[in-house]
Amino acid sequence: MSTLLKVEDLKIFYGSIEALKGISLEVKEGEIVTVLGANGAGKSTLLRAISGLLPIRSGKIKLDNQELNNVKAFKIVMGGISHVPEGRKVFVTLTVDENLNLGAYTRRKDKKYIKESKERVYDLFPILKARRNQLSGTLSGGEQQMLAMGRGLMSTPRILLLDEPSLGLAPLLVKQIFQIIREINDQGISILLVEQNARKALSIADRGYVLETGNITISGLASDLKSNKKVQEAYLGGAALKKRK
Amino acid sequence: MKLNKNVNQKNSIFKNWLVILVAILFIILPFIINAYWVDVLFFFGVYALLGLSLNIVLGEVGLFDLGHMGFMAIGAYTTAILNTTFGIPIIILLPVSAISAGAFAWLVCSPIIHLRGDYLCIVTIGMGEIVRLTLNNNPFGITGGSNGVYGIDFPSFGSIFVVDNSTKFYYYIWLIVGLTIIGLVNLQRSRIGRAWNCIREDEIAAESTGIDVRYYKLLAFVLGAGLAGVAGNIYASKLMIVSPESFSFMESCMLFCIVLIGGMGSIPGVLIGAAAISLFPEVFRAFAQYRMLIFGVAMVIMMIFRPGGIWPRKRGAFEFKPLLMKAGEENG
Amino acid sequence: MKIILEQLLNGLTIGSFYALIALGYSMVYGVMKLINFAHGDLFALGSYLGFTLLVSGSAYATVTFGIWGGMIAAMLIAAIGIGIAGTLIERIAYRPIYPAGRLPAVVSALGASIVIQNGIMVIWGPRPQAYSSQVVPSVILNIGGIKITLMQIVVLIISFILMGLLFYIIQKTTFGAAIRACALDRDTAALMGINIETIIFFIFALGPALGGMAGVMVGMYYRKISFTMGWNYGLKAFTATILGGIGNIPGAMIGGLLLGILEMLGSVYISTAYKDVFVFIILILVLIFRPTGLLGEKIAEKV
Amino acid sequence: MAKENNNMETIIRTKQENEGKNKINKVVLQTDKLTKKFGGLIAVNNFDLKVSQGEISSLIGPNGAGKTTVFNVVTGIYKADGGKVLFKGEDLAGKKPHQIIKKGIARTFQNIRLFSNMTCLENVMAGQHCRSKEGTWSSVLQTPGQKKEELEIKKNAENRLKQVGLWKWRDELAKNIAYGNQRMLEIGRALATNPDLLVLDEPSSGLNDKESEDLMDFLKEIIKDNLTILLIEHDMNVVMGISHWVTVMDEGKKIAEGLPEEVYSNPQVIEAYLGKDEEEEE
Repeated sequence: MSTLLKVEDLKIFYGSIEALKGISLEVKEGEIVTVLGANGAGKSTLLRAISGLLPIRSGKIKLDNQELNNVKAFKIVMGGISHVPEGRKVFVTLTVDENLNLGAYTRRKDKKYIKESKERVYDLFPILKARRNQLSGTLSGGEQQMLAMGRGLMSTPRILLLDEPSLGLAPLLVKQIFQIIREINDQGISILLVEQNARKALSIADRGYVLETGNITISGLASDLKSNKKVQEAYLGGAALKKRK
Repeated sequence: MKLNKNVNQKNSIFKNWLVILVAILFIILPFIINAYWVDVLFFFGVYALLGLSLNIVLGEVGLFDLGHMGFMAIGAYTTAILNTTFGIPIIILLPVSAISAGAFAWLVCSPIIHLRGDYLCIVTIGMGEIVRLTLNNNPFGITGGSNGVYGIDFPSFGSIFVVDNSTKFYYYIWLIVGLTIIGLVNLQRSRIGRAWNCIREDEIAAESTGIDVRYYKLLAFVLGAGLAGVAGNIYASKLMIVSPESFSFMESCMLFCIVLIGGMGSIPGVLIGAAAISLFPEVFRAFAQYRMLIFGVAMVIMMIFRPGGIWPRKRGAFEFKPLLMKAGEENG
Repeated sequence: MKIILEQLLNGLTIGSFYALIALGYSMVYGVMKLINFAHGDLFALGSYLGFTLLVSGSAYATVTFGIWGGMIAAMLIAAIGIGIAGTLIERIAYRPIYPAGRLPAVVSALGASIVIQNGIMVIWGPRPQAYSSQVVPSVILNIGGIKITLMQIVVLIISFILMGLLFYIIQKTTFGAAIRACALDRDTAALMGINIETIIFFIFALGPALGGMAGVMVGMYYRKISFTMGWNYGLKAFTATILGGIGNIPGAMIGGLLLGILEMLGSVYISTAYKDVFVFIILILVLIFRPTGLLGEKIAEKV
Repeated sequence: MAKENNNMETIIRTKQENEGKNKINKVVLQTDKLTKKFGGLIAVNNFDLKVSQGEISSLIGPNGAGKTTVFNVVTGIYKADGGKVLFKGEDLAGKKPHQIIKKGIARTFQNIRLFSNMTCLENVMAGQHCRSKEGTWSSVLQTPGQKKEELEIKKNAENRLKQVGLWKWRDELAKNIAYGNQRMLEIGRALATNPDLLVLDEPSSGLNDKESEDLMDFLKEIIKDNLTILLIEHDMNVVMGISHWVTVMDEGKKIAEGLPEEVYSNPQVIEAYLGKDEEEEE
């Protein structure tokens, strides 16, 4: 498998705050890679930097060995990276259909492509077809998540960046969403998944990284991470409790 | 980060000298320049007073008020009407104008004070326009329509001292401006001024820090309007006539620019802004019809190169020393 | 009854001017959160451009294309010219200031407005200019006892075509959806592959272009234009924008038309002198009860 | 799961916590069936919370659980759609934030909300606003009383600034100091209102390990001053490290509460945080 996306020693600053302190990771063709970490660890920052929304202080981001530093966000989409942002961020006053159309904005002139692409999305998320003329703000949280993912798939990306797809969803829906992520991956789309729901994410991922306050502290195969006590500690603060005792 | 207390203290001493120097300059100016320029400087003073009054609302609290001339109009017409019909002396009408303008502000702003940014902005524009149009329509035959009210007296302190020429008016307005500045500097250095600035910085944080946001916003409007009313009183007695076109939307926009060109919430900034707005057209009089064109270009260039204003307010240690406090009192 | 209908028609005509201008304010505000104070003056500039093409400068457009053809030609040229002027203003007066926040942009916009207004005065002179009746046919039609001028019909038809067209672009096309998406959330819009700069260029060209066309029509309808007209119309149109809910395209149209009708009804039932007072009072009342205008979104700040 | 509904249990629990101190703590803040809706979404659902005097209580739960909404209702930014908030036995319904702070509840925000263009000292002085009273005219005229009060405000603010360790930044604009310092400044501003209850919304987010440790020490120190703390926190190291009592929230409801150890090993909590284990489920 060849490397599709590569991040090398990436540093990102918000003003004077260092949000990412030089992290490196890679996603190979066809892989599901997950980045775990608590709130504020810098997970969303990583994804926003990859899709060109944040200026890069130092380090490199490469897609197929082509550097993405300082490439404008809309060109990165054309390159085959699609980013489903945290909190879904559907365009609430637009209909479901319009949201999906915007997902394929870079190829908006190709009516045939859009039609086919939409069919593919409807296959994955049949509920969207039923709701296609509804304002997306009136959808439930789970439906909005599906719309956001469907919108991200409209451009037929090579790699899909998913930011906390399980956020605020009921357990049953989370299960469904993760199944769909697997299905998307089966279609040959690589996935970089950022999650707080560590167990779920590790159950579908090939490999994983744990991000803590801007640094990658643990990385490895998903199956190894799953049984790693350190991951649990990183999440539930076991270390501090032990120290207190 | 530069953090040197000495620098601040030096700055403070320097500023005091500057203040005294400027004050002396203002006192001797009428002896140097001709009557025409004394008049120009009088109007500079009026603009300065208006700028200071708008600065409370816009600069200190960050509320978009583009109808501020309406408050001045209320003050000016209060003076004009009460003076010409009942013969009440101008000097008594000075506080009356302030109170009527302030009361008007309280009445009209109470229901709309919760509006945000641009919505508040259009409401203040509307308010200013309502005032101007109403005055223009001569309601109950008291405002004289578009001709306005004329025959207003000069301010007089009994029969001893009458403000009746350009030089006297010059000293009169700048005395008021001077007193206003002292009052406003004191306010800036009080919990009131701090509360205003907090609201400007972050309304929700201000409310959660224990500041009654609604009350302090209204207070700013009422005080600002009151000061504008004072300006209206002086303006009316100087011109001896008030008419609606003096209080147009365009004038309100100019006041807005005074505050922003000088620097939001900065008192020296307001003076500089007022000087720019009132002196610029005079200085460029030779360019006749091009002067406003140049003026507009200057505004754009100003904002590109100094978006924070010419003399933005600086904050530091010296700010907290109350203006008239003895040196020994500090640090207790 | 007839008088009411005639007044309604008058109000609708004026209202469609307001609506066309208001669209420019609203589009720019929607995406940039900036009140383009120079917009009213761009409208006035359009009016003067039309005047040059149709009346002075040997009435080039009228001579070449005839009365109606000349009118269409003048409107198209005004649209293009003012569109370019609009984008130029964005480049020169606004773009360098975006990072500094919103307030400096207000001053810069006022500066740009003064420049255009006085530019018009320098070029065309300070006195109001008049259209002669040869350029604009003054035909009064009588439909079922209701008097309506030919010009009024023309204005209404063109305005509604323009508004319909814009409505179609903004509400029905993917490009329009992209504009609305940018207004909602610029970052996420960029993630869709939308080039924000194209959108900014478009709104600063299209808004003023509509205003320029309205300017030509206002000139022909009233037959008299002055260099200060930008402020009066601009203020009214801005009021209409807020009335409808700023940033909302259908809101701007409804706000404009409503404002025109209110103004006319006010002048009939209250008094001509107080019609503007009436309009502003209605605006304030609307905002007291609907703080973000008739069709505006409720803004809930996340804490 | 420790479900606590009566005062007896509170007393027993606090007794355990304050071994030897021989002090019985009373409930200072209590929410009773608190409900808050946004449109159709129920953000907080019949939520009961108790915060005991002199303790650090933590409210935890996954993202979107409704924790911050609870804070916003308690501090008066949102109005409750149902239920009550009782502070020292008094119903806070209909009170505005500035009135609530006067009663003694001060707060900080998830995304630090400072007065960025004011100095650090001014920020803390602003906190004293609700404890001072001089009006407009005395300020304009700078009466002796006003001068005295202003010096008092300044002195108190300086002490608070020293307490949070930011004395040397007193004249620097709040926006110019480091992120960790901004967090502390916000806490200093809240403390300057002389609160009985300090409500902190994710105080450690964005801090590094050292700063988090310092923060924990600081919080442990200030509660000795007869202060109560209610905390929302994602960093479990902080929660487990300093809390006396932990309440867990998910989807607007309380799913567990208890001593930190109890919560740490509670399967429902683990599930809310780590998700259900596939194997266990199937």
